[in-house]
This record gives sequence, C-alpha cells and structure tokens, in this order.
Amino acid sequence: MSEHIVSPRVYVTVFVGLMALTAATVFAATIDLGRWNTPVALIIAVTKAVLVVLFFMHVKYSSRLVALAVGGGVLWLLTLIAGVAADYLTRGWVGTPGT
Amino acid sequence: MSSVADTAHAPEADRHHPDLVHHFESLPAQKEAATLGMWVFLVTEVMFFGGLFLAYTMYRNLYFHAFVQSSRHLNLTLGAVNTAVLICSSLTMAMGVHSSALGRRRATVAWLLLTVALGSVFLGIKAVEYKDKFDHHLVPGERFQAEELHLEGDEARQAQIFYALYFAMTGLHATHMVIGVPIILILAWMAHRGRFSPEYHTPVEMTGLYWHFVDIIWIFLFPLLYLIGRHH
Amino acid sequence: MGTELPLFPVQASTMAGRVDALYLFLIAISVFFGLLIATLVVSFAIRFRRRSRDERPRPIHGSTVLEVTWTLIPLGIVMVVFLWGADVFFAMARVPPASMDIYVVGKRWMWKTQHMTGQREINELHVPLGVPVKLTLTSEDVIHSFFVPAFRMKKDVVPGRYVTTWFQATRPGTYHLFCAEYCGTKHSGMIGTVTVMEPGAFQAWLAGGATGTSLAAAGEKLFQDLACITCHRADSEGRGPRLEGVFGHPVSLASGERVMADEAYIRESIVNPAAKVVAGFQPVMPTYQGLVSEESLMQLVAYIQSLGGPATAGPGTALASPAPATASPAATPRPRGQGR
Amino acid sequence: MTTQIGPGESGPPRPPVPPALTEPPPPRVNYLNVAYGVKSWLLTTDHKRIALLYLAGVTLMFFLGGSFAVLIRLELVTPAGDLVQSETYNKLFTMHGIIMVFFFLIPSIPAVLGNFLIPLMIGARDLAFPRLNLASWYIYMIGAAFTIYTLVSGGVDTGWTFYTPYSTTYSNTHVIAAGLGIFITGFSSILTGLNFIVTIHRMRAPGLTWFRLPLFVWAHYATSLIFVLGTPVIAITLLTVVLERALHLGIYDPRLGGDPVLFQHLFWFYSHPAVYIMILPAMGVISEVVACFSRKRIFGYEVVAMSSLAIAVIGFFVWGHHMFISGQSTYAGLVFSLLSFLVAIPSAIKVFNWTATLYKGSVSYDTPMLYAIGFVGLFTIGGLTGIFLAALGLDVHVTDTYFVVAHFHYIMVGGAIMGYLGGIHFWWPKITGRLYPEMWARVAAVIVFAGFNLTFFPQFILGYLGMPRRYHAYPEEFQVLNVMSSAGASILGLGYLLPMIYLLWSMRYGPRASANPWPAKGLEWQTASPPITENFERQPVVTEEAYAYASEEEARVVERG
Repeated sequence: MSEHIVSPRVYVTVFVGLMALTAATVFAATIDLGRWNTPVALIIAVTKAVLVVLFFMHVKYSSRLVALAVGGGVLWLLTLIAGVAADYLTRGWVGTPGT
Repeated sequence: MSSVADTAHAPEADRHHPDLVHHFESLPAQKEAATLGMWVFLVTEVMFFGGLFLAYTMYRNLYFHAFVQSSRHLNLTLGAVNTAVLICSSLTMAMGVHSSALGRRRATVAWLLLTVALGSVFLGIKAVEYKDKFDHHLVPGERFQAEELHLEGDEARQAQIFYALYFAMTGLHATHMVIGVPIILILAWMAHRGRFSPEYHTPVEMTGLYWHFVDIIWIFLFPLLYLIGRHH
Repeated sequence: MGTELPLFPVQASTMAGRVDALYLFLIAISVFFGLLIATLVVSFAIRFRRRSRDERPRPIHGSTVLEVTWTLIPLGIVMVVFLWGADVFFAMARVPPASMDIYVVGKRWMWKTQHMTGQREINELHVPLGVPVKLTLTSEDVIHSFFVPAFRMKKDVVPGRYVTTWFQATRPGTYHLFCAEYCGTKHSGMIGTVTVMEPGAFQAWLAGGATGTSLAAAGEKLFQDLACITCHRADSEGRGPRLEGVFGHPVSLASGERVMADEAYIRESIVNPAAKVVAGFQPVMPTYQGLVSEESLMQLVAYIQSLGGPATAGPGTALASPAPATASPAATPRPRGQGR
Repeated sequence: MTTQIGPGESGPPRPPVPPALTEPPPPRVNYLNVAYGVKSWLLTTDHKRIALLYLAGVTLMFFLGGSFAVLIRLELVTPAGDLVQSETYNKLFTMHGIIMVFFFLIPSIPAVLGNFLIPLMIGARDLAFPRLNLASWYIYMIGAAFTIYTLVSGGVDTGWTFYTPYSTTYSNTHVIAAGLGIFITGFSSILTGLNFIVTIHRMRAPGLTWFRLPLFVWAHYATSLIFVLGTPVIAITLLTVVLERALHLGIYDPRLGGDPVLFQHLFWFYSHPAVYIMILPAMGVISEVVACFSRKRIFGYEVVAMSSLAIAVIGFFVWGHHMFISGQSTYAGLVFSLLSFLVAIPSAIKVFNWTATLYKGSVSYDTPMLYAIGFVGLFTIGGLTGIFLAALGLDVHVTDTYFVVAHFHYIMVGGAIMGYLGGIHFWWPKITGRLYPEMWARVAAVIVFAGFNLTFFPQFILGYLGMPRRYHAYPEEFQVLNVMSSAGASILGLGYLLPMIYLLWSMRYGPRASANPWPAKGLEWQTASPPITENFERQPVVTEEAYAYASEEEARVVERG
C-alpha cells in the first residue's frame, strides 16, 4: 500500500463542500417539504459522511478490505434498524391489540 | 484472495527501523495492519452508537409530535455553529496528518493544536447548551417540566424520552471528544519532540481516523436532533 | 416425594391438539435424524478404527452431490415445519368473533381477572366449556406472562399496552396457571388455577358469584364521575365525539388515517388523547393517565364497548358485545360455532 | 531468506513420524521457562502467556458459576422452596447465567485456545496487536472484579437477560454494578475479535491461502466478526439500563411511553449471535480433532469453512425468535421464524460433514476424539430442539419453560464445553509440553457425557409439561424429573472436577511430549512443545492443503472399507 499523499487542495474543496451542505441542510429544515424533510436531511448527512470517509479518512486510497469493513459496519446498523422496524411497522396487522 | 504481506523484498534498512515491532516484516505491513485494526474498531463504534440511533428512530416515529416540540426548543444557531466548528476541526486534523506524512514537524504541531482548540470550543458550546437545559428543567427525571414545550399529559412524558435520547447521544459523543482531545494533545507533544517521520506517523493517522469518525457521528446527530420540524 | 410421574401434558383446548401434532412430528424427525447420525458415527468409528499406527487412509475431498442433497433435504423439511408452525401461530393470533371477553391484569405476584358480568377473581379463572374466550391482558408494573400449559397458551403481559390472546376449553377440570416471565421475588408464587366448567355449572357460578355491578355498569358510573359525559354526549353536541356505535368500527382521524376502534384505541385515547384525534374534533381532551387505574380503565373500555351497538362486517374483531347496553347480571354469552 | 521446512520437504517420502511418543527432547528455552516472576506474566505481550492468563481467569469463573448451578439443582430437589429463600434463588440463577455466559462460555475457547493457537496455526510470531491482547485480559479481569463485587455485596436478581422494566425500575439489587461488569468485559471481547481479524487477514505465512487455513482459524474468523459487530450493541444496551437506573433516562420506562420490547430487541440482537460466539469456536476445535483422529482431511472442507461464515452472518438476522410471544408483532415473528430455520442449515451441514469424515478413515479413540463424538451427538440433539423452538406455534408453549433451558444447555454445555475440553486435551501437549493421563481422561469424558444427559434430558420432558423457567418452587408432579436432573448434575459436577485434577497433576508429573505426539497436521505441530517465544525458528512456508495426512500415492488403501 503505497503512502498516498492527498494534496491540501482536495482537503479544502471537501471542506467547502461540507460547509455548504451544512448550510443547505439547515436551510432545507426551515422550509416545509412535508414528508420530504427527513429524507432530504438524511441524504445531505449521508453525502457529508461519504465525503469525510472517502477524502479525509483516505478510504478512497486504501485497500479494498477497509472499504469492505466500512460497508459492513453500515450494513449491520441498517440490519438492526430494519429488523426492529419490521416489528414496529407490522404491529396490529392481525387486527387485535398486541399481535 | 490471500493478500499475505510481501516479505521477500522489504528493504534491508526498513527491517531494522526502531519503530518496526518484532512480529511484522516491514513498516508498510505494520501500518496496513494498524489501519485495518482502526477501521474494525470504528465499525464497533458504529454499532455502539447504532443502538441509540435505533432507539431514536423508533421513538421518533412513535411520538413524532412530542419530538417536534422538544426539538424546537434546542438552540439551532449553537447547533449549526457546533457543526461548523467540528467540520473545521476535521480539516485541521486532516492537514495535521498531511504535514506529519511530509515530515513538517512544526506544521504538524500547529495543525494538531488548532484541532485541540476547535474541539474545546465545541465542548464549550455543548456545556452552554447543557446548562441551558438544566436551567429550563428539561433534564429527564422527577423535576422535568414540559410547560415551555407546550406539551401536556402523555406527550409531556414522551418529551422526556426525547431529552433522554438527546443527553444520551450527545453525551456519548461528547465523551468521545473528551477522550480524543487529550490524545491529540499528546500527539502534538510527541510531534514536537520529533517522534514522527514520513516513514512512521501511524499514531497521528489513526487518531485522525478516530477524530473524523467522531465528526461523522455529529454530522448525523445535528440534523436528527436539531432539525425536526423547524418549518411552520 | 411426588409419586405420580406425568410425561405428557393434558390437552384441554382446541389449540392443544394442533400444537401436540406438530410436537410429535418434530420428535419423529429428530429421532430419525438423531439415530441416523448416531448409527453412522458409531458404525464408521468401529468399521474404520485404526488398525496400525502408520495407517494412511486415502484423502477424500468431498462430493458436491452429497453436500447439495444434505442441504436441500433439511431445507425442505424445515420449510414444512415453518409453514405448519406459522399456521398454528396465526390461528392462535386470530381471535374468533363473538368470543367471551375476560380482562386480565398482571400485578406483582398476582393475576387479577374480571368477567364482563362483574366477577373478579385473584389467581383464579372460571371459564365455560366449549366457548372461545378472548383474554385482554395488561400489566401494572413489570412484564409477566400468562401461561396455561394445558391450553398450550402463553402470552407476555407488557405494561403500558393491551395484548390479546384466546383459547377455547375442550375438557372440564382445573388446570395450572403460571407466570412464565421472570418478575421478581415471588415469580414462582404468581400461580393459580383455571377452572373449566360445564355451561350449566358456569351459569350457576356466574349467578352465585358476588357479582356486584357488571364491568360495563361500573364503567358507566365512572363515565359520570369523571365527567366524560360533559363532552361525549349522546346528542353529539358535545366537544368530544359521540361514543355510541363507535366500538368495533373503523374511525377516521384528523390525520387522515383510519384506525379500528378496539380496546387498545379506546385505552390510548383515554391516557393519551392527543395521539389519535377523531376527524372534525380539536385535541382538547385532558389526559387521565395516573387518575385512572388499569382496572377502572378496563371498566370504561367495557362500558364504551357496551355502547358499541351491532357489529359491522368490518375486518378483524368486530366485537359485538353480547350484553345489551344496560348491564343485566345474568347475561348469558351465547356459545357461537367453533372457532375456525 | 525463508527456508522451507515441514511436510513440503522434497526427496524420498520420510518414514512416518517416529512412534516413540515420549522421548523427552532435551530441556530448552521455551515461552514458559524463558522468564520467571509475577512481572514476566503480568506484563507479557506473548500471546501464549496471555492465553494461559485467560485460562486461569476462565477456569476460576467456570467453577464459581458452576457452584451456583449445584446450589440451584439442590434447591430444585424439593417442590417447595426450602433450601434458600426466593430472593437468594433469584440471585443464584442470575449469577449462574451472567458468570457462565459472559465470563466463561464467550471467552473460553477464543481467548484461551484461539489466543494460543491462531498465530501458531498461521505461521506468525504473534497476534497483530500484542499490547491490545494484554489490555483485553486486564479489561476482562476488571469486568470480573465488578461482577465479584456485585456478588459479595449482595448479588443481582434480574436474570442474565436484565429485562426492563424490572431491571431498571423494580429490582433493588446491584444491577448497575453487574451491568458495568458486563459492559467492561464486552470490550475484552471486542479487542480479541479485532486482533484475530487483523491477524488472520494480514499475518498469514507465505503460501497459506484462505482455503489452506485450518478450520479452527475459519471458525475464529467468523466468531470475530460476531465479536466486532455484536458486542458493541450489548454494551450500549446495558449502558442505557445503567443510565436509566442512575439518571432516570427513561427510554424503556412504560410510564413515559418507553417500550420494554425495544430493550428486548437491542438485547437479543447481540445475545443470539452470542450463542454462535459460544458454539463456532467449539466447531473449529471439533473439525481439528475429527480430522486428526480419523487421520483424514475434513470431508467437504470448503463447505464447512463457508458454513462458519454463514452461521455468523445469518445469525444476526434471527434474534426475534426469542420474542415470539413478548408483544412483538405476529408478522415480524413470521419473518424471524423463517430466518431461524435458515440458520439451522449450516449447522446441520457441519454435522453431516464431520460424520462423513469418519468414512474410510483411520479412527482412534483418544480423549479429544471422545469429546468430539460426544459433541456431535449432543450438538445434534441441541440443534434439533432448536427447530422445535423456531416453529412459531410450538414456541408459544415451550418458550420460557425448561424445554428452552434444556435446549440451550445441550448447545452450551453439550456443545461448547465438550468442545472446550476436547480442545484443551488435544493441545495440552503443545501448551504445556506434557502428556495427560489417557485412562483418567477417558473416564472423565464418559462421566461428563453420562452426567450431562441425566441432568438435561429430563428437562425437555419437564419443559413440555409446562414447568416455567426460573421457578424457586414448583408443583408436586414435577418432582421426580427434577430429582433425576439434580442427580445428573452431581455426576456432571464430579466429571468436571476430574480434568482439573489430572491436568494440574500432568503439568508437574506428566511424561514430556514430543513436538507432534498425535501426530497431527498443522503448523502448530511443526514447532516444539512447548513452543519458543518466537513460535518458529524460521518463517514456515506452506505448500499444501490443510489436513494433508496422506497424499494420493502414499495412501495404503484401507481394504476393509
């Protein structure tokens, strides 16, 4: 794994992007998008996180194994949320309380 | 797909580098292992915070109105400023790692100290916010009063769940920063003493990964806690 | 020293037979595969025992055919077991219409049961033979679990919400009632008996029991005392929705959803009125959390249920309470046809 | 610079390993006698010494937890609760659960055998992060200290499951101390898992590809995935229980609208994969033992390796089968039941492959093999009863009864502990350089097998009769089966004491062992017994598949087959 030196210019551009996205998410929260407020906030947050992971944390330049670990961690958190959501979303479907 | 460290042709000089521990063949192999180890640790941190994010997700959908009213009472400007402060500290940390990789000793110390400063500013703002919650009796427990949130009855109690999650998630995040700041301070001191070199600056890089992770957690905490229903 | 040694629990409910059938099928499967593996291991161990110290058996890498067969066969068997188990489970979850209602409250270390006609029992439950009985359970403190082994029925009782289960007794007698979820010091003391009686004997017990006011009547009194009547008026001029004919029918909410007005909805609307506001009304109703105990909540729900009126053909449990609005102590729950 | 040693040596096939088991190699420097004194043990970063430190801690906790089991069985001899009060009984089964699960079963094989053997098996000089390895032992001991503090200051009575709202609101015992104890010990598991993953990925010997790895290493890789992905969730879950008790952060409090079922989701998300943490390493041991004592490659090596990963991954999607009747929705129960049946398949595949390995092998009945055969039998019963519990309709009747208690004891005691004992006996010559007394060891194995079945098989019948778990007193008609179970427990207790005695005896008086006494394949048998601190004089290079006991032409066909 060669030692990949990322030029400061990349860091600064990513930094500006992150600040812009922060401003965007605050602005987006102040306008009523109905059901879309939460998804928009999440998409912006995920974009910022991906920027930090790829450039600040050098995952873009490190081995495939590290990328696999990152993906695995996120996937497992989603598994936990999906499994529990499966319970909460389908409560009461059988028609009597508590089933 | 066996990616066994190539040992045959590690340069001789590299084999006796003072920082090379006995059970690794070469410095790059040692660094690669350290990087993978750090990332596996960060995966455990994702699952560690994940438990709270799960609880937050479920209760937000169950008690949305109480969450909106409670979130509205959080100070949006302080939250936004804190986010900006933390993103700046991520930049300074990245620059710190960058200059330690190039062996620029004084630049590394400067960037690291800047990161420590920004981290402290973040914790300061957090302390202000917490004090404000204590003053308004918005801390979960017997003395919790939800009049200011215009909630009563069950929804007043559900607001306690929001603030329980608020304190748990931001508290856990702040604890991670309280651990991170002294570590970066020690790194700055070691960099000052010339401990790192272009061949060996793994501790700086690993701490950088940790710090960026803590920043990512806040990148999710800020919209989830502060930005629900800021419109109407 | 107990001398009798029962090895199989008595079957005293419609579900018991179906659960035992699945149990015996699985025992057969397990005995077959257990013996298969045991005989293979023992026979190979003996036939291929090491004869001499430097014996070198030929390496066998494996065979894909064999691997696929002993993946698909077990997969097929477990899928059958899965479907069978799910079928029994859903039968347990779907309460037959026109079941007899009984309310159960678990409280640290006792079971309090209430019949619609007012009978209250502690760690006891008298039920008629051959009538599907719907239990609506809740807990006042920790998680308990209402477990009657003879009925193969168990349901965790969670504080803060209603849970429902049902059974239909098929054999008169007295059966164990256990608490199956650890709940503290006297967890093993929170036991009792469920007595299944012939319909005639049950009526005598109902009439003879110290009935006092029926659940619905007690609920009606509470309805007055708590001044619910001021908003929920019969002539629908009040600030709250009219409650006659509500129970058991879908209700459209201010948020545009439609929910079934079952016990859980009524209970939630009493303790958390703002959660599901009926369309066309303002969320002005104060909460009664803490003012109303679980038992009185059940009485109010029973009263509103008694205002339910004729059951619509709506999905789920369009529960028509057999008892007419004004409670008559000797209301006889008409045993309808067997559950599905 | 790396020379080839080991099986791949060219030239005429060497005569089989010299039969003399016990010609004592001249006493040399090895990892045990290289340094003496408490400091050399308490500050070591040698994975072998850390493994022995764990062996001491884990054995202490096993006998502590086991003593509670004996008291529980004594209490249950009589229907009335007359040996101890109910509060004490509740504390007994809670401490038995906590100590056995978190302080014995989870760390035992990975931290003792895994720590010792993984570097040896992959030809490395040590784990990737030796100092983290020592830190994980200290963290384990601090967690154990918290738990022993909980014990001496009054115990905890919430059950090892800590269900809310009892654990957060109604219990007035030392829940916070117990919760923190497990919280801390969790990080010991995380560090061990992290160490194993990086070591297996980055430090394999040249030529040691993934599909030449011993199945023991595969099993520990899968276990480490569960350590790393699951343990943090139990850490945050117990932290929330501690915070709710201490600071009223009431996220599970039903009076505030909190949902106790959410706690159960978070708890079981870890605690079900935790049962695979307990069984997968044991499966790894069994694969090694069965291959060695039938002197043959494991039948379907790749499939057995992949089934370990499959168990670890699918094991994370099935936790809801602990909650079929707990208020979880019926449809979620449907999903979790289906997934629970899928996770049973890889375990079945492993059992079939072990059985097939014996075919046309050269089977010998040394003690490790007795434990392995015992494991296959008991794990099969344990696995099949798991199918009963995964079936929705049946689970309603049998969950929270002694049927469940019998099921998980068949897996944990019949499986994990039999595997652990088999592994300890199999690698004892390598760890201590001494041979254990074979006759005594076989007697102990048979006693353990018999005592175990007499203890736990009656509990299946009790469970279906409807005797609930965690009962201090029970109805009269269950007494006969309970007395049988208690009788079995005393035999099992004796069975566990025997190895403790003769293994300690063998450390001093046992005959010296050669480098490869069985003889077995694997890099750990290529170096001396006990190994030197650096593990290998020269970096080994692997040139052949795992378990290469005999190449095609060397094999004298076993005629009678």
